[in-house]
Amino acid sequence: MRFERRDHPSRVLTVLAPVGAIVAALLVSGLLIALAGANPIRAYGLILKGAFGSRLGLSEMLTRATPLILTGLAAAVAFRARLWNIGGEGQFYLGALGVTAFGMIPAVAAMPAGVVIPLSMAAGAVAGMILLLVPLGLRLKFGVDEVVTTLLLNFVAVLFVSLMIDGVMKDPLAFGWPQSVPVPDSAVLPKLMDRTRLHVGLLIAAAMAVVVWWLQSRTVFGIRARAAGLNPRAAAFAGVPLGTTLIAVACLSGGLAGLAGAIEVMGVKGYVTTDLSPNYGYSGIVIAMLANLNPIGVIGAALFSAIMFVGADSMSRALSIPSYIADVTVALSLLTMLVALFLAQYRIRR
Amino acid sequence: MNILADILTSVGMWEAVLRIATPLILGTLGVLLCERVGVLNLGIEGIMTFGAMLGWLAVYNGADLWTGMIVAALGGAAFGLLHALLTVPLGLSQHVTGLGITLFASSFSYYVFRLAVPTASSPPTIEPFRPLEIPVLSDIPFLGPVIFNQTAPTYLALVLVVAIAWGLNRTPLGLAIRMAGENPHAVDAQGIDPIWLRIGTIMAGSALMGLAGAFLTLAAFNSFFPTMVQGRGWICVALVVFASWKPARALLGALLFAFFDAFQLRLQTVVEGVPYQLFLMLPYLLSIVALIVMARRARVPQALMRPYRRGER
Amino acid sequence: ATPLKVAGIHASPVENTWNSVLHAAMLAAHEDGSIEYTFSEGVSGTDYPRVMREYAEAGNALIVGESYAVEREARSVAGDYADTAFLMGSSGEAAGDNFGVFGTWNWEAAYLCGMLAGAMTETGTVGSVGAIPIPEVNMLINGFADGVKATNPDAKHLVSFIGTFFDPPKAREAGLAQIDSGADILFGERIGTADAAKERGIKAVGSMIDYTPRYPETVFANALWSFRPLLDAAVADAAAGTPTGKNYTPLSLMKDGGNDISYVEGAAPAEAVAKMEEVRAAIMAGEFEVPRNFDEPK
Amino acid sequence: MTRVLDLSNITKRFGHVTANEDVSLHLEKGEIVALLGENGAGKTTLMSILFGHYTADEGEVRVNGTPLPPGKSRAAIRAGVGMVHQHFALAPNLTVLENVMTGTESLWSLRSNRSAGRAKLVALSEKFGLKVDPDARVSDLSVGECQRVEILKALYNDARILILDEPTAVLTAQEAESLFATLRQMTADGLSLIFISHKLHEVMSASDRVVVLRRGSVVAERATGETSKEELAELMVGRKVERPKRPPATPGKVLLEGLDLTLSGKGGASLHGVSFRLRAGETLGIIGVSGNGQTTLAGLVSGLYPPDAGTLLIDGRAVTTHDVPHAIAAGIGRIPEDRNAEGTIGDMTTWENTVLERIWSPEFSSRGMVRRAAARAATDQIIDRYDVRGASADGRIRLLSGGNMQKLILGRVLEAGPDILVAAQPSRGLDEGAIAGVHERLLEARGRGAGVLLISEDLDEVIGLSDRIRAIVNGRLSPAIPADRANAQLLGLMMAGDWSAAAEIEAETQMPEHKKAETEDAL
Ligand SMILES: Nc1ncnc2c1ncn2[C@@H]1O[C@H](COP(=O)(O)OP(=O)(O)OP(=O)(O)O)[C@@H](O)[C@H]1O
Ligand SMILES: Nc1ncnc2c1ncn2[C@@H]1O[C@H](COP(=O)(O)OP(=O)(O)OP(=O)(O)O)[C@@H](O)[C@H]1O
Ligand SMILES: [Mg+2]
Ligand SMILES: [Mg+2]
Repeated sequence: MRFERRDHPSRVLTVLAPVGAIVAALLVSGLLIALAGANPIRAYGLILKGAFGSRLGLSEMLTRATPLILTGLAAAVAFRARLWNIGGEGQFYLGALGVTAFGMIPAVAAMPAGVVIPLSMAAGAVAGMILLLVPLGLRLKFGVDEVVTTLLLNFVAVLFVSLMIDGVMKDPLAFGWPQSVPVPDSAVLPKLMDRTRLHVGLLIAAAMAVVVWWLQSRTVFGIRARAAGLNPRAAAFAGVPLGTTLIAVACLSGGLAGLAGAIEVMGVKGYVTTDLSPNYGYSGIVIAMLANLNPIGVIGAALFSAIMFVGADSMSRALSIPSYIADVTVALSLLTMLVALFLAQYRIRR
Repeated sequence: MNILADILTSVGMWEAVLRIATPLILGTLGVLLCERVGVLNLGIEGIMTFGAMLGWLAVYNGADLWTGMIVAALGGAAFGLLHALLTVPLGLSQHVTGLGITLFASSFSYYVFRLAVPTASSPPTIEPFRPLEIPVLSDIPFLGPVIFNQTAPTYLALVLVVAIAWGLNRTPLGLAIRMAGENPHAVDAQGIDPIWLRIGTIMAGSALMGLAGAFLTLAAFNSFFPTMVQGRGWICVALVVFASWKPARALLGALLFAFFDAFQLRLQTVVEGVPYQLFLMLPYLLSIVALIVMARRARVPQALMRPYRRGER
Repeated sequence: ATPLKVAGIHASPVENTWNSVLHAAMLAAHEDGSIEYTFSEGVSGTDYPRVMREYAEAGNALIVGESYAVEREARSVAGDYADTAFLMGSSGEAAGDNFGVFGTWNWEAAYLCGMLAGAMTETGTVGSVGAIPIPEVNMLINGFADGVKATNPDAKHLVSFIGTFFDPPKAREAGLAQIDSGADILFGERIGTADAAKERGIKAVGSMIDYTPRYPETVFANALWSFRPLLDAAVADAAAGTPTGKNYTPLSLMKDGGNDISYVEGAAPAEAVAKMEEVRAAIMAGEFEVPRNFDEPK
Repeated sequence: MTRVLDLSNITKRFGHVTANEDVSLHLEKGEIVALLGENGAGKTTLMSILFGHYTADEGEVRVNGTPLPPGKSRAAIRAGVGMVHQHFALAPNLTVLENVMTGTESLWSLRSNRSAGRAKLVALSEKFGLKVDPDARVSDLSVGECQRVEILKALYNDARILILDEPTAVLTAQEAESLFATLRQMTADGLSLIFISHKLHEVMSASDRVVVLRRGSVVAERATGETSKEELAELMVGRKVERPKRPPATPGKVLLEGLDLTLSGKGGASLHGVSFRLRAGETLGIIGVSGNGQTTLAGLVSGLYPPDAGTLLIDGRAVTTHDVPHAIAAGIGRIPEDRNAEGTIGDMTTWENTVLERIWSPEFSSRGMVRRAAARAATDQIIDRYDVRGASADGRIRLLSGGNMQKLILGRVLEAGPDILVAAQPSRGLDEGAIAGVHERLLEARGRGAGVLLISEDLDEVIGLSDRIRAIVNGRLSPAIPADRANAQLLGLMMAGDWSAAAEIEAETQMPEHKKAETEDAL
C-alpha cells in the first residue's frame, strides 16, 4: 500500500475530510467519556451547548480563538518560508511583557487611547520579533538549527517574564504576587459584548489574517519568502536575498506571536503572569498546519480548536468528569484533522 | 569561593547530578534514536508524562517496580507507534505531529490518572526504587557513593548508553538505522524497507522516553501528578543536538545539564540577592551556547525531518 | 434543608497541599450532606474567570477558590453575579456584598514547630523549602524561622524557593541540597521536601496537612491549617442570605481553631515540648502574638 | 546463450501518466544491453520495477526463469540483480565501507563483521580496478568515486545482473571510458548488464544490443553492429534529428570581459587571475574536468557572488554591484548547471518559476505587488513558443521531465532578450532531441548578436557550438583555440593542463588578446 499525491485534490473530499476527522475525534473522546461513566451522546450535546448555547459560551469561545488566530498565523508565516519557529509561546510572553513595559513609560499615561492602543500593540509585536530574530541570527551566522533554539528560548522567555514581574515590573498593589503592573486604562481594548470578555482583538486578529494572506499571495515578498523556504539554493540563483527575506519573515512571525500576547493582555487579562498562556504558542503551530498554512484557513482552525476546548471544558463540568477531557478532545481532533487533510490530498494505492 | 568549593566537593552534589541526569539520559537516548533514523520526535514531553503516569499506576495497582518500568516502556512505544504512523508512512510534518502527540499524551495521561485515582487529597504514593549500594565499589572514597549508590534505573540508563552506542556503531541494524537517517533511498536500495525500520526505531526510542518518565515517578519521586515532567523532554531534544547525535556525548550533555541544576539548587541556599530565575535560566542559555559551539562540527542526519515516500518525485 | 450547591475552582491539581485542604474540607461537607460539591482543577489563570462565570450561571450558591493570580477579574465576575457568593483565597480585601476572602494563616503553628526544631537541631542548621516568595509563604517561613530563633538564637536558617507551586521532585532536590549544606531539620512548606529528609534519615516539619502518616519516621511536627471553619461560616452566611463580602481570615487564627500544631510524642525533648506548649497556651489565650512578617525571608 | 532476465508485458501508470506500456525486454548472460529513450520515456521506471522498487501494474519479471515477487528490492538483490541509481543512493555521512555493507548482514546479529566486509570490498575493488578508500566518508568523494561505490555495492551483493541508470551523465570522458572498460571486464566475468545513456557514442561503442523506448513503449530493438547513431536518434525521437550546424560567426564589440578575476571558492574550486573576453555574436566555450572552477566562474558571471579581486566589465563598464538582479538588468541571461537544485523550485508553480528571477521588473510587479495576470500570460507564451510539454502555468513544475524543464528555463532566459548568455552544462542529462532543441536556441541567440559563454563538460557540444574554446584547469584559463582546430586529443591536453600546443595555435590564429586591445584603442 502506498500514498500518491493528487494533482488536483477533489473538492468533495476536502470538505468531507474535516467532518470525518471531527467524527473520529469525537468517537475516541466519547469512549473516554464513557470510561468516566458518563453518557457520550449527552456529552456531545453539551460540547455544542458549551460553545454556542449561551452568550457566555459563544463569547468565551471567540475570546479564546483570538490569540490562537494570531499564534496560528505566526507559525503559518514562518513555516511557509521553512523557518521552523517553535518559539511562539516565548514570543507570546515577550509580547505581553512588551505591552506592559510600554505602558509603564510615564508619558504614555497622558496619551489618548487612539494613540496608546496602536503603539502598545506595536511594542508587543516588536518584543516578539526580537525573540525570534535571535535564533534566526544564530542560524544565519552559525548554522544553529532553529527548531531547538526557538524551543529553548520559550523557557528562557517565561523565566525572564517571571524575573521581570518579580522585579522591576512587579505590581506593588498585587499583594506580593508575582504579576506585572496593569496596562494603563487607555490601552485596554474595547469590548465587543458587554459583561463578557470578548474584545475587539478578535477583529484585529481576523484583519491580520487577511493582511497576511494578501502579503503571501499577492506580493513580491510573499513569493520570495516561499521560494526561500522551498529551495534556498534555487531562490538564491533567482536573486532572492535569502538573509533579508528570512529576517522579514521572522519579523512578521515573531511580531504576530508578540501581538497575540499583547492583545491578550490588552483585551483580557490587563497584566502579565507566567500562566497567561495555556499553550497558545504551541497550539498555534498545530493550528497553522490544520489550515495547511493558509492564513484564512487559520481563522477556521483557530475557531475549531476554541470550540472544542470551550465546549468540552464546559461539558466536563456539567457531567462532573475530569476537566482534562477538554485538552484531550482538542489534541485528538488536531491529530485526526491532520490525518484527514492528508488523506484528502493523497490517494491510496496498492 | 570557599562556599563554591564546598558545594563542588560534596558527595551529595555529585550524587544528585547523576540522579537528576538519569531521566535526561534516557530521554535523550530516545530522541537520539528517533533522529538517527531521520525523524524528529517532539512528542517526548507527552510520552514522558504518559510513561510516568502508566508506570506509576501499574505499581500503585500492585505490580512490582520493574513491571512498572516495562509497562511504561510499552506505553511509550505505543505513542511512538502513533507518531511513527503519522510521520513515516503518511509523512506528516514531524514538528507538528510531535507537538500534537505531546498535547494529546499529556492531557490523556492526566485524564486517565484522574479516573484511576479520583479524589486524592495528597498524591498517593508507592514504594519507589531505593538506592542500591553496590558492595565494595560504593566504598571507594567519593566516587563510590556518587556512582555506586544510585537506584537501579540509573544503572540501566548508563548501560543503555553503552548498548546504544555499540548498537548504532557496531551492529548491522545500527548501520541500517543510521543510513535511514542519512538517506532512506539508500537503505531501500539495499533491500531494507526504510518505512519499517523507521517505525521500529521510533517505537524503541519512544519506549526509552517512557522509561525516562517512569524514572520520575518510580525512582526520583514516589507519586504522579499533572505537569510533573516540567519541560524535561524539551531539554532532551536540545541535548541531542548538543551531543551531535552521539550517545556518549548525550551522556555528557545530560550530566552537564544536571550539574547546573544541582548546582543552582545548592547555590541558592548560600548566595543571596540573585533572583532564582537567573539560576533556572542558566541551563537553557548554556545549552544554546553549546549549540553555537557545536553547530559547525555537528553532523546532522541528512534526512532528518524529510519524509520518505517510495516513488514520489 | 437541601444541601447548598458549592463549586470549587482549583488553580492547581487537587493534590497540591493547599488545594487539598480546601478539597478535603469540601468533600467532607459533601459527605455529611451540608453541601453539594462539584469542582474543576488545574484551571489556568486564563480560564479561571470563565469557570467562575460558568459555575455562577449553573446555579451554584457558593463558589470557593483562589483569586490570588486573578484578583481584578475575579472581582469583576463577582460584580456581574450578585446572587452568587464567592469565597476566595486572596491576599486582598473583600469586595461588595458577595466577594469574601480568606488568607492561609498558619504561621502561628509554624512558629511552634520552629521552636521544636530549634531545640532539636544538632548541626545548628535548619532549612525551609518554599514555592515562590509571596506574602503568605513568606509569613509561614518567617514564622518558622522566628520559632527556631526563640529556642536557638544561634541557629542558621537556609531558605530555597523552587519557583513553582507544585513540583515535588524539585522540592525534594532542594531539600537534599539543604541537607548537603548542613541542615538536619527541614521545614517543608512544599510537598516533596520531607522525601529528602526521609531519604537522608533526618527530621522534617510538615505544613498545612498532617504529613506524619505519610512519613512516619520523618515528619515529627506539622503546622496544620483547617479550612472547615471558614467553609462552614461562608456556607452558613450564604444559606442565610447574609452578605458574604467579608474577610474570613480570622477564622484561620489559632485561637479560633483555624491552625494548630500536631507533633509526635517523644520526638522532641520534653522540656522543649513544655516550653512550646506554654507559648501555645499563651497564643490561645491571646497573651502572645507571633510576629507577622510578610517580607521575603533571607 | 542462457537467458538471465526476462521482463514481460510490463505496464506502469502514475496517476494518468503511463510510464511503461506493455514493455518486454530480455537479457542474455554476458550481454550488454543499452536502453535508450528520450527524457521521460520511462527507462528509470522500468528499471525500478525490475529492481523491485516500484510495483508494476501489469507484467512479470523473471530472473533465471524464476519470477520475482513484485515490489521487493530484497528479493531482487537476492536473485542477483544490482542497480546503480540515476541519483546516487548513498548516505553522505557514512563511510564507503558502511555504505557498502548496510543490509548485507542479518539485521539481528550483534556485531557487524567489518574486517570480513573490508576484505571482500578490497578484493572486489582490486579485481575490477574500482579504486576507493573504504574508510573515506562518502560526502568527501567525487562523483566518479561515488559512481564506483555504487557499482561496488552491487558487486558486493554478488550481483550477476547489473543495471546502470545514466552512469556517465556526471562523469568526464576519461572516467566514462574507464567505467566502460570495467564493465567489459565484468561481462567477461559472466555478468550481464543493462545501461541507460543519452550519449549515442557510448551506446555504439559499449553495447551489444540496443532497446529503444518511446513514450513508455519499446519501439525498436537493434543489434549494435547493425545500426547507426543517426538511426538510433531517429528511433528515439520519432523523427530525424540532427544537431544544428554552427554558421560562421560575425563577432562584434566586446560585451563581457573578465580582468584578473580571483575568487577563493568556499567549498568549491577557486579562480586564480582569470581573464577572458566575450564578443557579441560569438560563443566562447569553456571545457574542463569538473572541480576545476567552472561552477565558480559561472556563478561569478551570474551575479551569485563577487570576485575577491579583479574586475568584470559588461559592455565596457566595470560591474560594481555583484548580485543577481543587477546581472540580469545588465543583460545577462543565466542557464544554471543543475536545473533541479538551482534552476527551479519544484513545489512552486510554473509561472512562479518563470518570473521569480525577474519579479522585481515592472513587467511583473508594481509597488511590491505581483502582476499575476502578466506573469501567467508570459508563462503561457513561453510554454507555447518553446513547446514545453506537460506544463501549465498553474501546475507544479516538479512534474515536468528534465528536457521540458530545460525548455522552460531557456524560455524564461531568452524571452528577456539577454545580450550575454551564460549557459552552464545546458544539455546535461538531456536526450538527443532535446539537445538539438537547446543547441538551436543557443545558436539563435548568438545569431541575433548575443555573446554566449558556454561552460560544458561535453566535448562534442563545445566543439559543435563554440567559436573559440578555452579550458579551465585549477581555476586558470588556457589560451583560446578556434573551434575548427579542436580535436579530442588537443582538448584532452588542454584539460590536463598542457597548454603549449594551444598557445601556439592561439598565437598563429589571431593576435593575442592584449595586442588586439591596443589596436582597438588606436582605431
Ligand atoms: N513518481 C512519479 N509520479 C508521477 N510521474 C512520474 C513519477 N515517476 C515518473 N513519472 C513520469 O513518468 C515518465 C517516465 O519517467 P522516468 O523517470 O522513468 O523517465 P526517464 O527516461 O528516466 O526520464 P529522465 O531522463 O527525465 O529522468 C515521466 O513523464 C515522468 O514525469
Ligand atoms: N566563493 C564562493 N562563495 C560561495 N559559493 C561558492 C564559492 N565558490 C564556489 N561556490 C559553490 O561551491 C560549489 C562548487 O563549486 P566549484 O567551483 O567546485 O564547481 P566546479 O569547479 O565547476 O565543479 P563542478 O563541475 O563539480 O561543479 C558550487 O555550488 C558553487 O556555487
Ligand atoms: Mg533520464
Ligand atoms: Mg531516468
